[in-house]
Amino acid sequence: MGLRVQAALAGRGFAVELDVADGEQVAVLGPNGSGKSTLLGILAGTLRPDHGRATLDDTVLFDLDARPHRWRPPHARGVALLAQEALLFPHLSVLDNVAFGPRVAGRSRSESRALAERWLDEVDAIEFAGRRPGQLSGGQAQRVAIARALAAEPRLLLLDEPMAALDISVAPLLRRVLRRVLAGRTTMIVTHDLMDALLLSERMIVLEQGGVVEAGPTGAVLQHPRAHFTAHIAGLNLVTGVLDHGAVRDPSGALLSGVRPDADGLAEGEPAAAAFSPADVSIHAAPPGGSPRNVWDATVTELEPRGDLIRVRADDRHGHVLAADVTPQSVAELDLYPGREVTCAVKAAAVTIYPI
Amino acid sequence: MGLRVQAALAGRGFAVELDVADGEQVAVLGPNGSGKSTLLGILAGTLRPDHGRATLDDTVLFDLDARPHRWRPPHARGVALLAQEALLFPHLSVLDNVAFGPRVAGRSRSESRALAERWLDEVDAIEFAGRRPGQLSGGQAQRVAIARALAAEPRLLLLDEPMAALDISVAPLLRRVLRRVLAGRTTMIVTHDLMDALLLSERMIVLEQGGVVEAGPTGAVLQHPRAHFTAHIAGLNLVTGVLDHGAVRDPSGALLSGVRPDADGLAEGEPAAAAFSPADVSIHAAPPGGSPRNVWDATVTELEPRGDLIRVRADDRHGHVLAADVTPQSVAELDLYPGREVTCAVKAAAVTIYPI
Amino acid sequence: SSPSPGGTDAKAVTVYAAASMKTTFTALGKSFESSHPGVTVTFNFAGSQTLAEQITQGAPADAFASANDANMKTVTDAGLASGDAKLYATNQLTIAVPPDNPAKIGAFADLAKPGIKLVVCAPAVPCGAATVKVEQATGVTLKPVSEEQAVTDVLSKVQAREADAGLVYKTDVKSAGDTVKGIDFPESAKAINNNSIVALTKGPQAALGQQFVDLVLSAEGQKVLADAGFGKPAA
Amino acid sequence: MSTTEANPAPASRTGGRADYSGLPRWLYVPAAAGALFVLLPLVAMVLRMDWTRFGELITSESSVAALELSLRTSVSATLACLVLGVPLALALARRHFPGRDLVRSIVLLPLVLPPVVGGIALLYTFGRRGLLGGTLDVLGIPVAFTTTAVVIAQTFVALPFLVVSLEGTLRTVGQRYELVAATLGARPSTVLRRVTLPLLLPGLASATVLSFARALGEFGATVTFAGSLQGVTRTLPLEIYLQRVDDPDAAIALSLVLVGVAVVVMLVTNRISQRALTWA
Amino acid sequence: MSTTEANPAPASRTGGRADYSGLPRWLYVPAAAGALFVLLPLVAMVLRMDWTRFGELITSESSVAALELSLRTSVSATLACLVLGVPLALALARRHFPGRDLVRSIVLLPLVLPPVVGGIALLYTFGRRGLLGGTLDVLGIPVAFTTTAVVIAQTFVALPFLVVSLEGTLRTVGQRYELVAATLGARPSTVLRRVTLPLLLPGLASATVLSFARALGEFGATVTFAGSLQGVTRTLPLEIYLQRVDDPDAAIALSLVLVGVAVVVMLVTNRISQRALTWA
Ligand SMILES: Nc1ncnc2c1ncn2[C@@H]1O[C@H](COP(=O)(O)OP(=O)(O)OP(=O)(O)O)[C@@H](O)[C@H]1O
Ligand SMILES: Nc1ncnc2c1ncn2[C@@H]1O[C@H](COP(=O)(O)OP(=O)(O)OP(=O)(O)O)[C@@H](O)[C@H]1O
Ligand SMILES: [Mg+2]
Ligand SMILES: [Mg+2]
Repeated sequence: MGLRVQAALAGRGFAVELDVADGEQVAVLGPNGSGKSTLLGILAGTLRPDHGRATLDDTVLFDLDARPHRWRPPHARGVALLAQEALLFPHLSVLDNVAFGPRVAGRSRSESRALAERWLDEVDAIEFAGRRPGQLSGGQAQRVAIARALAAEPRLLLLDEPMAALDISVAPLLRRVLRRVLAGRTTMIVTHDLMDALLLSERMIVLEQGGVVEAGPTGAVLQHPRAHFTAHIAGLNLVTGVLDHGAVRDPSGALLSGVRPDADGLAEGEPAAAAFSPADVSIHAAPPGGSPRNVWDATVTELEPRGDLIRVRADDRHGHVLAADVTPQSVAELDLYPGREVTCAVKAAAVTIYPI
Repeated sequence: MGLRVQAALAGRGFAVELDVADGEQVAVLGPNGSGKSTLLGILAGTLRPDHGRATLDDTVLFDLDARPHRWRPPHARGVALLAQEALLFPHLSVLDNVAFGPRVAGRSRSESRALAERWLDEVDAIEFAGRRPGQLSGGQAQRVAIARALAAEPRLLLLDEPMAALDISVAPLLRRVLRRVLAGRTTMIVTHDLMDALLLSERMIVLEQGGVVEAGPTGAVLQHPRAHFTAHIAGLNLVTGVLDHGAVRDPSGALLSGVRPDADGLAEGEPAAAAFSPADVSIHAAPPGGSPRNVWDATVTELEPRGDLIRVRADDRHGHVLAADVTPQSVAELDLYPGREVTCAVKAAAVTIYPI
Repeated sequence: SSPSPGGTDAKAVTVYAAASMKTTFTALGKSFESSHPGVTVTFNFAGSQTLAEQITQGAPADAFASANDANMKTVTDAGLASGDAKLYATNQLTIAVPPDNPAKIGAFADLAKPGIKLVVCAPAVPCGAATVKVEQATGVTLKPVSEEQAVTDVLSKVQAREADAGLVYKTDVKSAGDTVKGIDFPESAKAINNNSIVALTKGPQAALGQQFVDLVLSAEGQKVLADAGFGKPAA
Repeated sequence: MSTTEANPAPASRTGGRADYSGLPRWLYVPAAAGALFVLLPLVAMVLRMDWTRFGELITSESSVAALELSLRTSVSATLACLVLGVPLALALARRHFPGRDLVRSIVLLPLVLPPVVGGIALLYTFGRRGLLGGTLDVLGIPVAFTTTAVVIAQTFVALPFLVVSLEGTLRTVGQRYELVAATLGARPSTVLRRVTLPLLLPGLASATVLSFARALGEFGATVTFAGSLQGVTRTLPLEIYLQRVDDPDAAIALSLVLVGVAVVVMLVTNRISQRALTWA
Repeated sequence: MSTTEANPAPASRTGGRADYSGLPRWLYVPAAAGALFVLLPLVAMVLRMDWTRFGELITSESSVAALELSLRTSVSATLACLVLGVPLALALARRHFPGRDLVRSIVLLPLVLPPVVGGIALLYTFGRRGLLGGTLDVLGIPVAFTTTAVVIAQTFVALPFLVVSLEGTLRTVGQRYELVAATLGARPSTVLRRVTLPLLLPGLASATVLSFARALGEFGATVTFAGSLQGVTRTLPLEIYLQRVDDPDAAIALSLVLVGVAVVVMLVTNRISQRALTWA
């Protein structure tokens, strides 16, 4: 049961095959243009793949490999799509927006409204029931849109960056609401945000260039990323290469020492990855003495705020870009600016090595 | 010289008085609706205050206290306004967009284009000169808009959240460009972002509810904030109250111990503030033993991602909201969720006390 | 733009004439031009009512040919005419039917038969006034499906075979060629329509206007009119 | 201890612009000239009117019959325009099909065709000997010289107005809400009824008024195609034309009635569509 | 070691929607009916035409004179509409002044006024005995019954088309770019010339075509106000009206010429405005 898709759309270089179990929440991550919205459009029925087949529970959403083709139109799929913009119907009250799904499914007006009230209550938005969508703030509107999507009782709920348009101050609230209402519902959430993946999903899929490059339980994927995008999202520096005397040697020949917490059977010369957090990277004006085993000379290329810290990106001579998180005070003390030559260091104890 | 404004607009509860020195960059911060855009609109001449007076160098921008009123229309002010959206003229090429200012100022076509090329070069956008604005990405368009504003040779440059609409990945690049080209130019930058204030401005003004609540050198204001908004932006927890035996006692009676790095003449009972970073707050499932002097029981209300860390907000029984930054791993280990009862602690050594 | 229509240095005479005069006056205009070298004749053909309205509003006309007495009176009463208007042609109603006469109309009384789609002019316009007179004289009450605004509207409906019959002027049938067939009826003599013409005083070429009037009244003019089916005015 | 939350209400991001119109002052000269150019003829008409006779003139039997017929036919024609024009505008705005530009140009043609020629063309189509005339006759639907013909003529000239202005609105509104409705389970007919049409309302109102106004003023095609019989086909413009011969005052009085009806309809619609716009 | 950058190119955020039109299938029935309703009369006209005589008919001296006059006057009227209508539309769209709704309604009135009545009103205004007639006479500018009168009549009926469609476009475009231009130092006239008008271009093109088409087809006001003098005031529609009875074929041939001119103008403009729209 659940969702089973296999679809290709040549015009966008898209070819994906995946399953979602009944009641499971899956986060879909990937860089811009990797095909996340394309996947959702194909499932919702607003986009038609060249070939492929999708089933949701026992319903065939489409089967373009069969003769004749089967194509179920959007309104008959039981798939609700919630995009970045709430897109509440401006001519209907909040209550009637939420009652829209039940109404078009054939329920009576009063029954639909009762349902709508229940769902508005569920997303903490019952107080807005009588308002027009134009009178809501962005976060309120997005909550109502969630209620509207859920009230339609979709068998599959698709969320396309539901939090992207929101002020940072309302995102946590919406995340809490989603966490509560999504429990037990088959859901795919497109997101750029690690937090959504962590809090809202059980499994995670990473797309790159129209294909699935990583899939698995969210925690496991984040801890041991295989793709650079995943490492980036997880906020980790990643080096891939082969095992060489307990360290990872990458194609440029650089060697990275680390620890192997899992007593795995990784043998010399086998493919391995080394990951470490930018928070564990220290920056020095001159080479540090003492313990750190991994040290590089590099040139600062970018400074970028990350919460209250500043992420420094530095480029070593081998084309590696290293990320380090430091406090604004350190930036000032070390006089960091793009072009500054620095030394970066990370202790081997902070580097995890695992097979890929 | 420089800019000198004093203006009030009753309809928006706006009343501000401030100076900007010639060639100085000032960051304007403040919560939504605090009047930042109103201030810029009044300076650009798109909004007319009820009364007040503004001079830029030796030009009177407006003087509504004089009889008869003086009002210089937008095009005669030498004030360029760059908003969140680039708003490049869609019917002109990138080059002609940038040449617009010089052209309308009366320069010849070839002279204007030469100037435009110089400015495009300055913002690293010379390669787009022949394109239409529709063919640029958001970050590229914003850089061209900066070149266009600068090519008009404004005596005052107003930037209204120039980075807000941009992808996180292009903001650092644009920030670097701005830092370079703004040097020595009288500029006001509205921003929500600490980073912009730190990197792009020398002084900082904080507006709240239409009035100036804080003003001074950027670093000083951020280190010793007086207003809660400033503390929030600076990523600090702030308690204001009076000095009581070397600690700060707030109106609820809670006492916060800290250090006084400046040997100031602060006397018992005088107004004082205590500030500390969320990074210095630790969270425990049970009361910790050992050194921390400041310990509270509180209830987790929100979890919110801040870069790679997670900001936990917790509410103690006295209506204080405390922010603490912890790693995702800690969130998982401590099983933090909204509603969880925890103990928060901060060492006195991490708390700075100063007079306000 | 030149105030005298039709040319800049050459003289131009402007004649306002009822639309029914289009064919005949155009021919006479050619003849006038050949006998008056350097002179062009320009016509404004429209309903007499429209023309009278335009003339009293100051239109630069040199001569006015009206298809009824009332509109001529409007102009002469306004003191715009040089002398009295002269009757120069009469016109009589006839029944116009499609060439194959599908409704088998033979006489005026047939027009009142049920099921016949008859169109006539509205009583307010000259041909309609004439129709009313004939009805009164014959005691036949017509039941038209439409009372048209102009005689041309009646004719075009018969041409389009939309109507089985229409009451129009004899000259209209003649100028419409073989697209319609005319069925004369004696009762039409009860409603003779008078065409009168007069030179105008305020026109830019009043003298030439008078000469055109003279041409219309001359033997040559009368022949052209007779050939087109107009009747001779009673003396 | 507390950290102040940034206010979550999304305020207007660029502030008001009430104090900048950006129009050069000389522009008001041609603008006023344009308004006067239209206004003066109306004033001239009002000045020429003999107001003591106004009431009597507009309440004569033939005038009342014409007004009543005009309102009846114009409303019917407007309804016909809605029934034919709304789907046509939707198809032109939402479907990409070959020859769409050509179809659009053809639909606009009645704008350029002199109404009299339009009337002739309608005769050739719906007349007894016309393209469809035979069929209609067999079906026992007489068209020429009936009130139906008036409605057809008015619809023919008014339809382009509705289609043109509605297509523009449709493109502005876009298709996003319709997609949302579909994923909520609404079938296309439901989407049309519950989303597309309600969202279209303000534009639809002004498009409807434009076509109603054009139908109300229609003269040439009606007189050519439908004829002119009191109470059946003689609409107000035809009555005005006829009255002009006997009694120019009556013609002007009736014209002013026409103008009055139009102004009232436009002002009311303006109000409606502005109210509806508040949620756009 | 490296961390992959997310691709900075801002891609389309919601993906394509090529595969959803959202129109219920039954809708195509009235849409096709609407298109046919307009198309059939044109087809009927083409079918009735005696094509062997077509060339001869449209090249007769009077036809050529009428066509030439029609093009000349319609172009002039369109220019007049632009000169008066663009400022009027700008003022209506950008200034809030008391009575704006009323001004807008009045400007729309020529839409509803039967053209013949419009012609009478124009006579009352610009005729020698009219409101302005005396003044114009003294100034030595005769208006009525000259080619100028034709242009005035055409402008009167065509102006509302331009104003209505332009005002809509102006509201859609908004004022943001004008504000930017002002802060870059452009005075209002410069803003108008270098920003407002270029941005308006696509809408302006279709508005201009609408008013050109209306001017080209104008009949009633012209015949009443300007008269029907060959080469001076007898435009193509008047020529068609005169030819209609004597030689219906000639009338149809000329009508088809009119239709042809209109279709060509519309298709060309469609192309232009779509090209211009690529940067919107
Ligand atoms: N309408 C379209 N026509 C053709 N190609 C398109 C269209 N929309 C998107 N694409 C292309 O298809 C690919 C996948 O796009 P998609 O919108 O699915 O990416 P995404 O993962 O959702 O990206 P983002 O993170 O920017 O939302 C991209 O290469 C994009 O350029
Ligand atoms: N057009 C307007 N008319 C009336 N009041 C307005 C208008 N625009 C904004 N305001 C009000 O004026 C106040 C200041 O608004 P302003 O836009 O200057 O805030 P801001 O500091 O720029 O906020 P933000 O961070 O959201 O951009 C707010 O209370 C707002 O509600
Ligand atoms: Mg996407
Ligand atoms: Mg603002």
